[in-house]
Amino acid sequence: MNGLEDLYREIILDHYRSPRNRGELESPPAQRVEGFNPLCGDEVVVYVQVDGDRVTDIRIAGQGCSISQSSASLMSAAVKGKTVAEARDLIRTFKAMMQVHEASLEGDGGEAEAVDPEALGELAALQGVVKFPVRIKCATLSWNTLTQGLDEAEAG
Amino acid sequence: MNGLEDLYREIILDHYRSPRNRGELESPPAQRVEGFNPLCGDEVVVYVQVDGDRVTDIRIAGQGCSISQSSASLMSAAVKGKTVAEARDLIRTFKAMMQVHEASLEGDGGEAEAVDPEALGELAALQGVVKFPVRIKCATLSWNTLTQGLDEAEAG
Amino acid sequence: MAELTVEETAPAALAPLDVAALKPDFPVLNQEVHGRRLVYLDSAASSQHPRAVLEAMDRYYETTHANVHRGVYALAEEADRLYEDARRSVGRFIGAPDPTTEVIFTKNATESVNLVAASWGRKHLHEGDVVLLTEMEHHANLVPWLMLAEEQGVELRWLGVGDDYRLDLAELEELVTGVKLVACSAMSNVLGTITPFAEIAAVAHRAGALVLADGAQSVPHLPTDVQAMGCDFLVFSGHKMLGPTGIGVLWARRELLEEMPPFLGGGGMIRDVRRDGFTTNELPWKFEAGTPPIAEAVGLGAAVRYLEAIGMDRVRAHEVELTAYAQGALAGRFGEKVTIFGPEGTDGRGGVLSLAFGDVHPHDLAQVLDQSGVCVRAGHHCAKPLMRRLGVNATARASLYLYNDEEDVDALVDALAEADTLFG
Amino acid sequence: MAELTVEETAPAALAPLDVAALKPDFPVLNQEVHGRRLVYLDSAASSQHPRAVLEAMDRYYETTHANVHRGVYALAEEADRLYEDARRSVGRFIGAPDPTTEVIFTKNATESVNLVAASWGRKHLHEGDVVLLTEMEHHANLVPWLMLAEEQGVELRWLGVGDDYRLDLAELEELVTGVKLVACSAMSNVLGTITPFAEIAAVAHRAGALVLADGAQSVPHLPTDVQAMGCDFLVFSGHKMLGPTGIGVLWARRELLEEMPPFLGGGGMIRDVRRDGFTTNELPWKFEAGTPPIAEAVGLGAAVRYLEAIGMDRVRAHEVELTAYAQGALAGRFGEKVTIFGPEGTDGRGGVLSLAFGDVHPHDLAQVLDQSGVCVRAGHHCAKPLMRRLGVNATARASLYLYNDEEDVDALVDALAEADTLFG
Ligand SMILES: Cc1ncc(COP(=O)(O)O)c(C=O)c1O
Ligand SMILES: Cc1ncc(COP(=O)(O)O)c(C=O)c1O
Repeated sequence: MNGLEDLYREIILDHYRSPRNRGELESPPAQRVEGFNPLCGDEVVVYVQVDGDRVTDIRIAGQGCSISQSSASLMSAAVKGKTVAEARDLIRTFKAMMQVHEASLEGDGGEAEAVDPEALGELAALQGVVKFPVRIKCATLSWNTLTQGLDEAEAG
Repeated sequence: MNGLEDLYREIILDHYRSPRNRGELESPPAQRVEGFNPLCGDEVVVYVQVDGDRVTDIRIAGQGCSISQSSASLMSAAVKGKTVAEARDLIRTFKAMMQVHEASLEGDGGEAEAVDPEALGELAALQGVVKFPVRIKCATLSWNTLTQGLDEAEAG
Repeated sequence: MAELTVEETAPAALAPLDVAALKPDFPVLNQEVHGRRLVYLDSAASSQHPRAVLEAMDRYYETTHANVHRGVYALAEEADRLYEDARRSVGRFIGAPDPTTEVIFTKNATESVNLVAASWGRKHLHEGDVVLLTEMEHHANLVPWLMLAEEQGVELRWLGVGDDYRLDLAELEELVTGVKLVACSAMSNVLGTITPFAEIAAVAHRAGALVLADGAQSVPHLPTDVQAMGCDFLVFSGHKMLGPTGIGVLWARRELLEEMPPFLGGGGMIRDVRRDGFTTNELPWKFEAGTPPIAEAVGLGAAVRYLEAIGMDRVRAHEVELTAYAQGALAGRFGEKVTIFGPEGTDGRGGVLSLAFGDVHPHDLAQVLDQSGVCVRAGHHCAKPLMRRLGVNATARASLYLYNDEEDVDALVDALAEADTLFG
Repeated sequence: MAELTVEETAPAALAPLDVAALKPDFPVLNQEVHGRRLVYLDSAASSQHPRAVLEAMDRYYETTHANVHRGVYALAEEADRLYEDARRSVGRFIGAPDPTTEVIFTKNATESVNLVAASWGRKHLHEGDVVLLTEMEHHANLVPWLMLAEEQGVELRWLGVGDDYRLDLAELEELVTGVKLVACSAMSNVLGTITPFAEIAAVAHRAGALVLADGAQSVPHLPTDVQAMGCDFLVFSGHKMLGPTGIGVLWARRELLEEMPPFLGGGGMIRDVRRDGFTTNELPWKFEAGTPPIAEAVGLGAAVRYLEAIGMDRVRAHEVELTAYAQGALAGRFGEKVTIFGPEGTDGRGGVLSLAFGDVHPHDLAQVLDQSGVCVRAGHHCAKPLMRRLGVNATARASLYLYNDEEDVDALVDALAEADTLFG
């Protein structure tokens, strides 16, 4: 299976088969945000509960491929309980990891930030996605959706 | 001048330089019909006076290239004084001469009628036009316009 | 392929296609991806090109190119001739009674539908008028009507797809009442379903409706005769039938085209322009504003001649056989694990195989297959209302064409088995 | 041409073009017509193509072709990448600040204008709103506005052409009052006049109008920077700048594109489609319905790189020199007998020479020239209002490009002398 093991790491398949934080939250009080990849039809719904400066709960609904689903699951586990600022840092770091390729794909020539895979923990498993440019949008879908959820939570 | 002498016969250049029946007729009683070649901008205005079954007068106005102008001039000289039926015969014969190429150009595969150049008199000078497909529309412009004029005259 | 000529096809019409002899005509297929033989199973999205088509375009550019519309010099005359010849070839290919006026070159099938919606539609469809669509249309034959519905208050009605993946024709008589236009795919790009077009057209005409056939999938794969189909409008694309990108076709009955207002405005489509208005040119140029896709028309003409030399009957027969083989191989190897969204058997269906494979998401499936060199498309295939009807977000679609053979199907089946191992 | 690279051009930017070295890149020029060397002087209608462009397209078809829009397999990914790369190349070529969202591929410049008229125009222009055009516009930049005028009751105003064949800028301030859009050619395809676009844009913007630049003639022949021009919309065609037929470009400021409704509906331009409506995709895809001209974009990208390798400054300098040579040669040989409809000298004019020659009708002139292998276009050049302003039905137009040289001009002059003998 030439090259595929980089994409389909065991952690990813595990999160795909047994997604964490799957479900819904009542909204309000939680923020409910839909993300959508028009090209492949993947849909993700992120429910995020922010209390004060902290992400106290998060749930993921929707459907999609192993990459979008496991990325959402990994994300939910990683941000739950973190402060909003920490969550935003993580989003930034994760997107920087994906950006190496997105940058060259979009050709905006932006230098990719150096990313310390240590900082990402389990999320580093998604690093292999950058070798498969079309799948980057799958991996970042839930993260962009979460950003929107956090923005809306902070806006009021 | 490789090949051009077929197109620009002396008779043609003569009719171009000294067009016959140039001018206008009062309309009514004459029919006034405009012809137009949208691709090169050539315009011809045919004034045709039909009395009973006879083309008693004809005048040509408008502007265009040597082929459209000489063809109109030759036509005017040829039909003036003829009966409408004779004029229509002549139109048919002339268009048949042009059709060899128009048919293959339009690809309707219609077999060209055999044309007797003798029947055409001076008009046979225009025969060389068929070797220059784009110019056929120049040569037939005034003839199509005349047909319309005769139709309108007969219609009332 | 050099040995095939139009004349030869008639007697040998149903001799099976010699795919092995024909594959070398398609340079793109003679490649490896990820170290594996390239197996192209995405012709429903876009087909590959025989050398004859590429050579016709190169020859055009290297010996003839000039803008059309009756330039006086030899090059321009020849460009004109080639362009209009292509129109005739395409017209002949679809049985158009009057190719020189009824075949309009557009940029793709999508533009062709938009042309009909914007020109015929805006003129004839108003508040409360009804257009009948089907649940299995491609967005190309939906969005233009949705736009018109919003703009003009036109009502859209929908003919359903049954559990046999065919149109619910029983509903047709009732639904068609009061309808002005039936816009219906001749072959579904998701299900492979071939619609009984002549039957639909007859019902529609009896009810006083016109019919538009979306032939984007049917024209490349089936013998086409607009008169036998009974359609009033037919749209299709060059790039799905061995032709280049950048060209599509609208065929319509001459009387309709005559009275339709122009679509795009510009050079070539006018007779005269004044500061206060313009008059339109004759057909077909009235609908061809600006410099047309000249080289692309030449390429499409060559594609049509290539297909004619083989014979569309033979293309169809080959695809029927290969589809049956694929259906058997998939069911034999994977049983219930594989679902083919499309009619059973090969009657009234083309070589489009939309798959669900266990729990494996189509996107993952396509990715895994790609590693084996097998190209299939994953997604909604621009048919979201149909996806909702099927209850899925996406399918993995393998689609066959004349250059595919049993070996290609075997490669698909083997690659699916690998996916099974990885995700099973 | 292989020896030229982008890096090399900067220092040598104004080294003269070595046309003799470059001609062999253009196979079509290496031919005879009617036994005479082909002298192509009709690039304003459509340019010829260097091998690099044809090879880029062939390579695309022979190694990569697949439909775009994010197919998962390697071929489709590569097709996507090439297509989007072409967008970036084209954006860079015109100085677009944000090529990945602001460059829309259409089928030709004509479609680009129609897109703006139908989308931006229908939304923003209503009864009594004013569009300012000029007397020298090509039908492509007239008819769409005439159609809108008729449909929406928009008023059209006209900026005149002076006896020096330049726009009457003195009138501009007054005419522009209350205008919503100024749609103006950046270079006339009949007169060669280069309009002072930045100046016009500044006046228009001060009056609250947007500006559309018809760059069909300017982009192929002049260095282009949309920001320096100050335009809000720019349209042009691939086939006039060494690129293939079947592709055109619309560039517009992102904010404008964002709020414009879609133009054509279909696959690729949607985010979601339901039975009762649809939502649109992101830029630039929102305006690219259906399968785009993929190979054509690849070809246009190669054309742009070819031009960049030479340097547009050098292209311009070459054309200035050759235009001056032609003006001198024509006047020197024929004196009063020849009229050039266009500005004197080479300041603010390109290499388009629209001629009247004694009493010889342009159609006849072009025919006679063709016999000498010299290709010029005769007719109204899709600019009938301008023809009326000039008081002629047609002109014979010789137009120059980077592959033309003094020998070509000499051939034109000699052929005109032959015409003189025949008709004089
Ligand atoms: C000034 C100008 N505008 C627009 C066009 C239209 O270009 P196209 O025919 O490629 O759409 C042309 C080309 O003929 C032109 O010269
Ligand atoms: C059934 C059907 N209709 C229309 C289209 C649109 O074709 P194009 O994208 O070439 O305009 C397609 C192709 O995707 C199709 O499969």
